[in-house]
Amino acid sequence: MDYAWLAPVLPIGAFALNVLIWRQMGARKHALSALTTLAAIGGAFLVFLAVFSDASSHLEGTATSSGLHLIFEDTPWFTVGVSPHLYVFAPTLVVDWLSIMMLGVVTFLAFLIEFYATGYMKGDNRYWWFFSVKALFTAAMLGVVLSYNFLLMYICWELVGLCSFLLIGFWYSERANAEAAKKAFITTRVGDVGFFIGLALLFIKTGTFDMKATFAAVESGAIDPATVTIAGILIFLGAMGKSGQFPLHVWLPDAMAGPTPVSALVHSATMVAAGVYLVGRSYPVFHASSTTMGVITTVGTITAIFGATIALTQRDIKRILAYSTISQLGYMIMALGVGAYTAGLFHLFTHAFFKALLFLGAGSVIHSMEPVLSGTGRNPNDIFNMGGLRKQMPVTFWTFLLASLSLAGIAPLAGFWSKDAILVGAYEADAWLPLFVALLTAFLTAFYMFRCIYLVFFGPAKWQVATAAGDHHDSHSTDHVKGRHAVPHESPWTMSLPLVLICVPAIAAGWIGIPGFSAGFAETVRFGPVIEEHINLVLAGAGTLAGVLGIGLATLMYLTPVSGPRLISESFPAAYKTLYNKYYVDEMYQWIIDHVVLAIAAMAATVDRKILNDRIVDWCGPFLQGAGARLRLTTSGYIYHYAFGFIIGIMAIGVVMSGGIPDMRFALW
Amino acid sequence: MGYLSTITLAPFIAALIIMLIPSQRPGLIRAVALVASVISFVLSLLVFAGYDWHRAGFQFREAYQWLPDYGITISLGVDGISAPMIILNAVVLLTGTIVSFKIADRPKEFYALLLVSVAGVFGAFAALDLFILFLTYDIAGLPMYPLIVIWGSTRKNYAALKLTLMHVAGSVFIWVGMIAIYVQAGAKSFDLEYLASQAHSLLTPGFQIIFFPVIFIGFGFLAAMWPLHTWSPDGHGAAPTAVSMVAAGVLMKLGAYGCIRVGVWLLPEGAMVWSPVFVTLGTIGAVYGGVMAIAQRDFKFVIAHSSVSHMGYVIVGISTMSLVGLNGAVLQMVSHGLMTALFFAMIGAMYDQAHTREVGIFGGLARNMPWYTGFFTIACLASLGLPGLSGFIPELLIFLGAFQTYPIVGILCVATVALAATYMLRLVSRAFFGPLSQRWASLHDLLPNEWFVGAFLVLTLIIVGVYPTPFLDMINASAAPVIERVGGVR
Amino acid sequence: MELSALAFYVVAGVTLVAALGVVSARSVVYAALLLILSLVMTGLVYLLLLADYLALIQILVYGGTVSILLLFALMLTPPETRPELNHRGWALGAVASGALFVLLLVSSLADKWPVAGAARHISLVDLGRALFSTWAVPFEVASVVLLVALLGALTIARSTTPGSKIAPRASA
Amino acid sequence: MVPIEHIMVFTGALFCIGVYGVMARRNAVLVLMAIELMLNAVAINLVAFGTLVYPGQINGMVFAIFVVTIAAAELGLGLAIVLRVYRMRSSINVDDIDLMRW
Repeated sequence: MDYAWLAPVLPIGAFALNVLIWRQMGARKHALSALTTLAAIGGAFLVFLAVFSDASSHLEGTATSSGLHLIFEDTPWFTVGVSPHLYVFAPTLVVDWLSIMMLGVVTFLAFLIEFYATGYMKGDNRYWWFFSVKALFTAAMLGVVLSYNFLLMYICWELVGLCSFLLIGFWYSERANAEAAKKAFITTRVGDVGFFIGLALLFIKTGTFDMKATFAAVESGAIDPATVTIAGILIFLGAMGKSGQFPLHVWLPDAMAGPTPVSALVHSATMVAAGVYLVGRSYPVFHASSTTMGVITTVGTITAIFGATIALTQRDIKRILAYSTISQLGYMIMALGVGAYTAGLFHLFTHAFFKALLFLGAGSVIHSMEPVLSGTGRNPNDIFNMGGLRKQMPVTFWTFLLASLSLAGIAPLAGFWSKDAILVGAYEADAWLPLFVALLTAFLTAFYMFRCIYLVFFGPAKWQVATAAGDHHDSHSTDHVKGRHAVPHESPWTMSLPLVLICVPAIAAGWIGIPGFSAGFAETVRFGPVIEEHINLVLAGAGTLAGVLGIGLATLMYLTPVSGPRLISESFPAAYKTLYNKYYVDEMYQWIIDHVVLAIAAMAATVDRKILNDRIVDWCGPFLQGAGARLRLTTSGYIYHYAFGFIIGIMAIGVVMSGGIPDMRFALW
Repeated sequence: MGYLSTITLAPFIAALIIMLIPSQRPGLIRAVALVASVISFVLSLLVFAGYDWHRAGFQFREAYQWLPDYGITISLGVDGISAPMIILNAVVLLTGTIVSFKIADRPKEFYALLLVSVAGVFGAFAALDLFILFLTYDIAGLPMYPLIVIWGSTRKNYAALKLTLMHVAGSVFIWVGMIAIYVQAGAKSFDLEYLASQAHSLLTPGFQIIFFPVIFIGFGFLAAMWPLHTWSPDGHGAAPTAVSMVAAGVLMKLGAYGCIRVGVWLLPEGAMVWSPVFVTLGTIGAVYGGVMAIAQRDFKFVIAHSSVSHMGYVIVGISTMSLVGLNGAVLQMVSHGLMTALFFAMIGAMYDQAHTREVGIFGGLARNMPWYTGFFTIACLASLGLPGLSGFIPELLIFLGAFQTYPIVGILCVATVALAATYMLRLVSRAFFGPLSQRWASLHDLLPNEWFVGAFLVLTLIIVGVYPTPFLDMINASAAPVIERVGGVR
Repeated sequence: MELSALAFYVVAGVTLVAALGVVSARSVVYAALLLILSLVMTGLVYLLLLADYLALIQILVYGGTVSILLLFALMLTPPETRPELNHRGWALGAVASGALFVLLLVSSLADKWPVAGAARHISLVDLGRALFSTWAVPFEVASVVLLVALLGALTIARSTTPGSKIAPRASA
Repeated sequence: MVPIEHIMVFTGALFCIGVYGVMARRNAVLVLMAIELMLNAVAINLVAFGTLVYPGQINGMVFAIFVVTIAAAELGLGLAIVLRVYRMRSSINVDDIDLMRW
């Protein structure tokens, strides 16, 4: 298993090759970069397979913990200090079932999404750059997954942030995209400040960033509980930033500004998963403090319901999915908070597949809507501009439907099993409020997903109206000929093939966690002793019922002639507006930035220039000039003035030299 | 002639030769300057390679009698703290020389002054004699005045006067402190090692407590320690490209180096007592520079304030009196020198074309200036402490050092990193992203010499960021004895 | 009191009175004449101090040449129509010189100066020998100084072009 | 012979009179005259010490000769300057020669 380090290194090599060599190859650089990236990520997937088979036979767990294999534990990167205060920084990697699971998810999804992107990004003049950054992105995420040293994890963590910045701002010509990229980086960075402070607190207690030593110190009580609690909450702050937990979620919907394959990767397996993964990986630190666990539960619960309610009213298909992601991440965090370790990570596992599928499906829809709506000035992402697409895009429709059912938690799809595991976990932890919120969220999730499906794939084809209107408006312009009679059509096979392939895990990924059928997940990815899971029929029924109710309500409102949506939005305008405007969190932050941060900065700048600089520093000049102006009056130009001073001085020296005043002589010598 | 004296004298002799070349032959002038900087660079690489990384104490020693009656010897040598500075200075000299090829107005005088200044910096870093250190320190600072006044832009007269006056004000403090130390230690020798050996005998604690702040404030002027930083924005803003690179890249480091070498090393007891005060000033500088940088509208002003912030980290690292922090401070000096050199080289390349440095009026430059965008973005990322680039490891160590002694300071400094992300990404996002306006469509990408400078500095940033081990090994070996004098390693 | 002492007091008294006249006379010509008197009296003091050669030089150089030079200067620069020879600050001068005199008086009389043996006459031969052996270099330097002063005086006093004339500054 | 103290008092008085003259007089030629008085006082003192305190030694007298020499040179130059100033400013009033004030 020592070769696991190849998994992140292969994509890094691909990045270097793309940027340093293929870039110089003229027009061929695009194809070469895409091929190199695909090959590298494919190679990483093969590494995963090899590690997996190795681990199945060699990685022996104990009663209280699953098996653990460390790499580079004794290879220092750099050292500081002198013995006995010698601080060694080693790039330790870990192979255990948690990292193997994530390794598989990331490489599998990244490969298929890259493949999808070869079709989706066709014709972009920075095609090569897209694939280069994607390679780096994958490498950084694999680094997060494999690292068993907080410092190494933080490094990869930051690189993930950088790559998301570059990818979200990929189409930088739009000012809004650039702003979204900046927002993503800075918001996660705010969380990272907390993360780093937490790490530093642990470091000054243990003298190392090594997770093994840190966890041992936490468990043995070598670190005082208060520090563990504070450090835990601060580290969780980092996870909140990356995983889009309330109130640091604001970057996530805006991150839709990137190309859809980026959204798919960011929202399924890589960036947002990193936060949940961090919580899973550092679980000993959190688990040691009930306060920390409470905070995690609270944040997760709020985020789950918060994201779901906002998703109800959004019009942009990608934003609906983005808020859905926020909500589902809240779900996972909540599960981890109540102590359902396996359930939370299980949901991370299954969610990655069906959410990637949803995004790729959405990308497929947008890809086909763009030529139709181009030139009409209407947003190709707006679900109210779509409709009836199931006939034009059957593959996309069926895969999207399947993924939605999985997300809604309908048996026997993947989402059902993981969602059920979370409900059971909350129930067993006696966490009634989270349990209730989880059920409510399940209901809302089913509702907004089917609202989306009905508006996109069923009903009247509003894009025809749109194009007609566009024709009418722009009858004189000639630059949208393409869109005039265009009809949405199914995406090329490079895009639809990944959709079909991801369907397999979206259906079946949950089965490895079916209690009694295959206990693989519960035995391997666990914290503490193996918990024998059993199915709770009441909870399973309630969860499914919530999903079915949500679907039913959506069907009632959007598929039948009842004009429900309009009725509701008009009866509760305030509630509708609040939800549509995402609880005004963005506006609040904007207000804080405008009126607090920038105001303080402007004030400080004024103080610096006007007071510190102009009043104090520059005052030195006039002061010396003034002093000089007064002093120069003594140069009167009269010899007798000078001579008088001269003689007095001579006399003073004479007095001193002759010892006239004994004390003065003492003072001088 | 040893390595160090050759490194120091090469630019100086080149300056003399350049003064003899007729000004009608700018090509020859550039060639001489380039040869001198290449000589210094290659030799400093040799010093770096030949240096025994794990040994404390001074290596590559040279000594020449000068004024024996006053105990002044031209004594040179480097340890793990000054060796990285030497190579940093060589890099800045080389890149500054190359990037200045386009200077058409009186290149002769420009190169002569620049080389004299850099020779002074080399001398100050290599000096093992307090008097020589002070002498070369002033030689390094004074050519800045004509360099800014003649070749500068915007408020150049004001800025040059301010920089020079604040430099000289610092020199007055240092001069007083230096003479006091010399007299107190028996008025026998200016030799730094001799003076350091007196730190626990002739240089009494009472003396150290009085004169440590004098020395520290004196060097703090050049290190842009808050509130003595006000020369930095004006000076960097007005100076021509290569001069900004030298001023921000190495002159500020010279100040911080003096704080370590003369302040902490010679006066450890004073350093212990005053540590909280200077940690506070450093923290204020770090936060203040960050806040200020958000509000700036001029590229150079943003970078200058970020320099104040980063030098605040250095002051914090020095004053924490922890080995980890001091390691970080010295490495941060290297890292910050490289990244500011890159920043100013890039800003200069832009200014030559656009004749403005207003942040807000640019946009979308990534489209027609991809290399420029890449290099500038990498500099920004290094500045905001992205792992894999040079800024991360030193900031990490400084923060850990701060957490060891002053946790509150550590928290404030870490929070400043978020500020750094804000102002740096604002620059990138403003200037390079967004729609490309017609006004800037005609801007072309980097010229070959600028490209070389950019690529070279980016390479150094990556090397220091990915493999800081040799630097940290040598810094650590030499910083440990310094810290042991101030209350032991933690 | 021996004769030479009496002579000294008389000569000293006359010298001082003449000197006072120099600094207080209402007319520049009187001042110049009193200066000549004072310089000649100084020569007599030298004589009394057994420095006969010096006395000779004093009377020749000062009493003759210098006085003539001064009178020439006075003639070449006619006094103003309303001769105000002392200016406003004369009291300051009086205070300073008075204080200085007190100091000198105190320091002269406070210490006991060692007077060794009888005064001896120094022959002109000895003086010449000393000047051209021990003091040869300063002697020659002095001649160079005189030469330079001569040339300098010539250069400075030489007539200039009319354009360089600077109008007197309006009194401040 | 008189005690050396008396000679010192005499030369001191002469010197102070010269100082007063330098400070009080407006006419540049009169200032130069006062300077001559001061030089004379110094020269007398040198000779007196040479004769009375170190009898047989010649240094005092040699010094006095040099003083006379320098005095002659100084006077020549001084008068030249006075003449030049007079020609330029039509005045030899030292109060008017104030180009260097402030």
